[in-house]
Amino acid sequence: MAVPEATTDRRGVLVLGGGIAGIQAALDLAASRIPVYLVEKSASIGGRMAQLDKTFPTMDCSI
Amino acid sequence: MSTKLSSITKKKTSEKKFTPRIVVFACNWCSYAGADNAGVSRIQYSPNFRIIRTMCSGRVTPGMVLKAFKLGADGVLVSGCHLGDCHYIFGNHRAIENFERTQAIIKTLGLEEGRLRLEWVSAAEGPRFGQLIDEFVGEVTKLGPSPLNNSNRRK
Amino acid sequence: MMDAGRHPNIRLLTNSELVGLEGEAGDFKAQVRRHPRYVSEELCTGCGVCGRNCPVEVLSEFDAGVGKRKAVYVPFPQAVPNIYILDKENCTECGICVEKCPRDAIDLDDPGKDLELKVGSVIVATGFEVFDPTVVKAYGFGLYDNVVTSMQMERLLNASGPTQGHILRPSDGKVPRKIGFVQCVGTRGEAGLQYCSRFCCMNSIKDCMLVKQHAPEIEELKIFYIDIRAAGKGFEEFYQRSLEMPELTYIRGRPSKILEDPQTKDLVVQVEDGEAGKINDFQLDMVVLSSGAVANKTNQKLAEILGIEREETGFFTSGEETGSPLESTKEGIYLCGCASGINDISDSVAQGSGAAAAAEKHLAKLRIEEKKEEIPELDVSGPPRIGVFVCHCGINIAGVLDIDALKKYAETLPDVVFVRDSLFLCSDDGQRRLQDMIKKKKLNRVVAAACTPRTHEPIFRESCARIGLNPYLFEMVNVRDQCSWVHTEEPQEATEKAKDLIRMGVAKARLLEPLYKQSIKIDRKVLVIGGGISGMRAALDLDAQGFQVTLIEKEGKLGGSLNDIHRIYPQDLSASELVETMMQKIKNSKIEVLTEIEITDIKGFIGNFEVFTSKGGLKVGTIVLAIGGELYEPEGDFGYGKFKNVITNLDLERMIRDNQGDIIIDGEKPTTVAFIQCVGSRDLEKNPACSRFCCPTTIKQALELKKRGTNVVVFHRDMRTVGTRAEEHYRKAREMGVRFLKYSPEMKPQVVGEGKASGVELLEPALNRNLTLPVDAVVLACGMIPNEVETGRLQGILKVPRGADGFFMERHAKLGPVETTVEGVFVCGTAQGPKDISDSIAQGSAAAAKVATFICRDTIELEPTTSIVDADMCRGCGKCVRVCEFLAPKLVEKSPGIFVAEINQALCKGCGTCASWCPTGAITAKHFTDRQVESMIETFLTEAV
Amino acid sequence: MDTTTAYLKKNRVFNCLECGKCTAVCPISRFNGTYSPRRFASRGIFYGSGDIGKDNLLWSCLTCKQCSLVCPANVNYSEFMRDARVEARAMGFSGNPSHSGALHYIMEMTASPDLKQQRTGWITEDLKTCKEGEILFFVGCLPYYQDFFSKDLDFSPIDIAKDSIKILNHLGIVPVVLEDERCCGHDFYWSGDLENFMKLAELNLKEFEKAGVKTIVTACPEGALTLKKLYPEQFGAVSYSVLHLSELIAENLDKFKLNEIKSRITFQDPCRLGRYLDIYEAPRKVMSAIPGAQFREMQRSGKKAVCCGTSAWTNCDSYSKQIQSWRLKEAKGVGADILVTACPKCQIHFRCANKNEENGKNIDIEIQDLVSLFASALA
Repeated sequence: MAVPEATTDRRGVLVLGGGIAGIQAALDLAASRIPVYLVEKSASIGGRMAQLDKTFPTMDCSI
Repeated sequence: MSTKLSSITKKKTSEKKFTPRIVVFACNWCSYAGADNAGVSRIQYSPNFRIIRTMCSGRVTPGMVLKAFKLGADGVLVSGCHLGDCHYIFGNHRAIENFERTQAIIKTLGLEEGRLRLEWVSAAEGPRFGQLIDEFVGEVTKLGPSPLNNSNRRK
Repeated sequence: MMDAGRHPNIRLLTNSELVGLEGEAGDFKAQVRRHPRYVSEELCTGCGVCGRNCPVEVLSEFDAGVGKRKAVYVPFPQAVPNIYILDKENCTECGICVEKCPRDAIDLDDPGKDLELKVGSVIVATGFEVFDPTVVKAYGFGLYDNVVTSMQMERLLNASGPTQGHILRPSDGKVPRKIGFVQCVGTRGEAGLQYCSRFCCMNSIKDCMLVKQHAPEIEELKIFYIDIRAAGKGFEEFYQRSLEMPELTYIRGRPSKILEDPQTKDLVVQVEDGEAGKINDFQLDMVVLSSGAVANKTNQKLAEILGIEREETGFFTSGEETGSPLESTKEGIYLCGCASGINDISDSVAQGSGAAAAAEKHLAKLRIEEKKEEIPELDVSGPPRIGVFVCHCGINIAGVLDIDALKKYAETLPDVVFVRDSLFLCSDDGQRRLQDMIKKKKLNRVVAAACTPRTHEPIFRESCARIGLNPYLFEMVNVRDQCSWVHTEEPQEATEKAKDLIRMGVAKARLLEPLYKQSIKIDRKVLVIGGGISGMRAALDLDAQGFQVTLIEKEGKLGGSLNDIHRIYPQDLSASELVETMMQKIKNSKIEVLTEIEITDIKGFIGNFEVFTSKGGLKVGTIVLAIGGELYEPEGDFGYGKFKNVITNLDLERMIRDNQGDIIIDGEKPTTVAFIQCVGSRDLEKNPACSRFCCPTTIKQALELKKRGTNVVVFHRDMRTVGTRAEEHYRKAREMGVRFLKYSPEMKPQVVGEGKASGVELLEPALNRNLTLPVDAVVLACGMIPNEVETGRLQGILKVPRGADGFFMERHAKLGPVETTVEGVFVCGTAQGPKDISDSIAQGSAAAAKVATFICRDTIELEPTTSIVDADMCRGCGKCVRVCEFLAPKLVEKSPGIFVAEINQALCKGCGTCASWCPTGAITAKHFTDRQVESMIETFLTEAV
Repeated sequence: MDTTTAYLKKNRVFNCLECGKCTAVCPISRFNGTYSPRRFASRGIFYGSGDIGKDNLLWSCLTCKQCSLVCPANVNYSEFMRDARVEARAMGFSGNPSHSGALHYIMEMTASPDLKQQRTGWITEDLKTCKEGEILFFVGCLPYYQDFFSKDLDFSPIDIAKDSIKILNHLGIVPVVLEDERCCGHDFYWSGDLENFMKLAELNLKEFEKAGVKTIVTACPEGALTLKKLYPEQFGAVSYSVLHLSELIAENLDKFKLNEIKSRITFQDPCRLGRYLDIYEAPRKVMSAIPGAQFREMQRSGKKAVCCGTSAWTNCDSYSKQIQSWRLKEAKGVGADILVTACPKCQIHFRCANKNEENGKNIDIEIQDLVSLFASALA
């Protein structure tokens, strides 16, 4: 299932960095009907948090 | 074939050591969340119960509890939010009213009162949930199998 | 992570970089360079054939050097997008992958692409990098195999990491018995970095707990620290819990040297044990260096492209005028996460939302028109065809439960036509395979044996809905949090239990019926309760997006606790000026401000709240709770109340604010002032939490007093000046001669004197001498406690839950810091827990962003798991009306004398209590019907495993 | 001949002339147009129990026997319904249990041989009872109704048992009250669950034998019918006789000195007491013996009395409510202050129908059991 394409001509918000902060910003903007261009240097979003096994203090898994 | 085999072997072990079968009704917002919290904090407690999630402790009817006992449950625990914490405001107060009716019937039926309990566990009380389960399993184990246990259980 | 990958409004541009930006706020043009991936994003399905056949193996950056990857690779199994990438540097261009790829997705001379995007604003969330500890020669990183960084330790702990979560010594692959964690490697003055990296203390404590779980045979865990900075919501309690671990010992001292025994590769750590007061050589199998976070190296180039300023620490300058970490030095460009400084996950998430609110201002008018995507419904008629999916969740479930036994057992259950397991069911690839199997096997019921429905049911429901399977035909069985995690020592019983739970889930799934969401019109106005800094910020952000905001404040004027404060550190802004500028902005905004007003009651629900106040009523769609907290009143602690010259931080702050000249305490200018930290805080009876802002406040006040020539001594348990700038002030205070004395909770300092405090006595642990310090005044640093009256009252009215610490409880500590469990009610600032001013401001914006996600539409969709009445069965007895607190059911006179209950679907919250009170069973609690619950009871008690 | 044809023959359903008289008198059909005994009979004949088995309305029949009494072709319709239910249950169907099945589960639990009930807590010192003897007072489900309904319908069902003992003691009888009496099984019998009915019957018969019981007195007509008629049908002749308490009182009216009860009363003939046990006179004799009580007969009474609208705690719905309201209005219509019932279930159903959450009562009439009324008149 290919990633759905958002049109590139609409004016949106450019989010630099696909870590937890960038992802949260992108999700909130998208949920408020604002187009988002999420630019990430590495091959996948997830940033530092994806490298962690668990997060403190709740020990939830961090994927 | 495998289920037959394991149920037979289980029969043997249950002769020696009585492991109670307990139904726990847990409300989604507090007790079920408390059970999750126990999981997140890796609290170890007895496995001898099965949780059924309802949206509120007020949802548990006397019929459901009596059905559990009729089918041979050795113990039933209804758990909800502390009074005042209920996500639906008075759901747990209704649970008290239902509980009192069910408890009276259980007493008249001759089942030990210790087999049915109503407890409040909040979403932050993982450790308390673990303790509560261990305590209840211990108590029900002491009471031994419910008189309805073997006669009604269809194989 | 997964949601971002699938959201239609988000376009993912991975392996890409911003190369140019022109224009100004509201109308930027951004040039983005999409580096060549050599694998086509459209064709690649992430099947992994290329990776398996690639001959080249190199160190994986993701695994921070402890794991390997191929030249064509996916950084980690749950990557989003799940698309391979070819590393041209290490690729030998042997062409095997090109051949092997079933979809011909690999093109070795992919030129990459250049895009020009029209954007209204930019959010910088470039994160941090880990400090490379090779610079600190004494610790031997890079020389000794068994010295690893904390990130490498994370990868060893991670179930999908190179060692599948087993902790193995890099040198010999054996399980280490003794591990040491060295804190503040590269930070707090080490190798030129002055600041504190904020989350390494907590991370090391967490790692110790995880090591004990992953490798129970661990004998010794040592943390070498200067101050344990567990300063955040629930952090102190987490630290206290770690103190009960027998294997873990905290040693207050920064190791000078680490040596390695060349044969055994074991390590020796030389450190002065501050408490014990002697030098120790600790024999350890492995050492983890908690190397701090440093600014992203690309920040320098990025700052030039964006035209924003940077601090010399490398992080972007933020909050020059607003005091919040979100504003950069250029309009339209916002910062969040570790762009502006070091933040832990909860703060980064809050700042992410905050930055969204700030960025939204420039685009509020250009929102996308949402057309409902018509997804054809799958045919679910006919007998139940149930699919059971068992999740490994890395080792969380598979480590304890016998997955194959569960799968074999599930196959024996009636109506189950398909069973499969997955390493991470909730990941992008896990969900996609789930969807494919639903379609391929024509499943009309799905059961997932995984983690808790409370957090992951929405993900599965979304995946079902996307392919047309009604999301309410999905049932989740909790075999992780309520089984594998809590019965780890009894894997056999846990597996038996999991079989029962799966059988019960399948029994309920058999009786599930499709349910359809309704939508109702909502009021798009917002009510912000509390006019402190956080409330004002939320109101301003929402107003900037064109929403109608009402801001109410109990006191006579806005500003809240800021009115008591002189200057705000670390940005060193004047508090009164900040309040002034914000009130000015509020004046020329359309925000309706009501002061000296009390809320008497609130009725209604999301989108339709009816608010009754002492000055009339109003209708709003959403509510933001920003009522703040209160400072702990030290009744009698340390002579407070008995001695006039024993005052609190707050009293001193007011004194400093009111006169620029000498500070007069109890009638005289003090020559020596003692500060006592953690008054009432970190104390199980009084206030178990650490309030995080008292240490930085004390440092700020100490500097003010030092400027006026007063000697200052600080009695503390840990100096928790956390984050980039607060640490610099702490060092400046040290330089200006402020003395710091550590005390333990067992032996607190005693304030002595007749009529006036004249001295502070303490048995000083490090020097082991009884010290009496003559003082002229004592300042108590008190933490924050909930605003008991208001929090209690609003909890009574709105039913918003309160955490164990008495503050409003957020929906999720990490992923929902500003939401509450009550739909449409949000919380921000110190109402949700103690925090400093810049975090409160950021949370104010975060709340605004979350509110916007609701009121940017004029309808919202209702959960369909409500209760409905069958008129034929209803005796009109009215019991349901009596038991429902939300007045959803009401009796309607269908014909003269014949009453029938009807339930208002918008008011019904779906608790099902009315259904349990209905004598005839006329009321069906959808998704939790009597039959469904009873079938779970029956199957557990009658069918043995 | 398959089982369906067997029981259709046994109940003479084939003789049905489709005249519709049964539907005319049926209280359920009166309010729920979709239910018609006539159509059920013809569906039975043409399509067999497979068709009527899966129809939920099969469980709405009150088995009140009004139709059987008026049927010119002498079709035993109630028994036909019961047989159809036995087959439907075998196919896995059952009616909608009210109170989410709580009462059914209680009854089924008392069928467990190892259960040691504690059901005589209500016997106070002033009530003389014993463990063995010739005369047994069969309490029935009153203790469980007390636990379940007393708070909800604000009346005390157990008082019927207490008043019965008072009356028996007044007649010099110290009745046996069994510590481990089981549910009589009436509801299981009429709902087609013979397995549980037999289990309960055997347990009860053993208890009766152990206590050496010769005569059984009960205040519950359903209990009376089951012990008097249904047990013998299944187990052959029984060694005891059965009396409804109203019969015993009627025979010994001379032994009672009664105070005045100035109120207008009317009587709801329980289906099991009237149409099944032909006891019409005894209750009326008892009521007329109470000085000052003006007895008013309702138009539909005796053989033609209207059933109280719900049977065996199954398929209770808006139509049951309408039957109950209709009956209460009829009682009010004849000017009665008190509607006297002789069956605990009738009283429970009428009280539930009359309860209004807001202002207490829908129809301004008292509901009381015959035994309690009589006991309150004792001097």
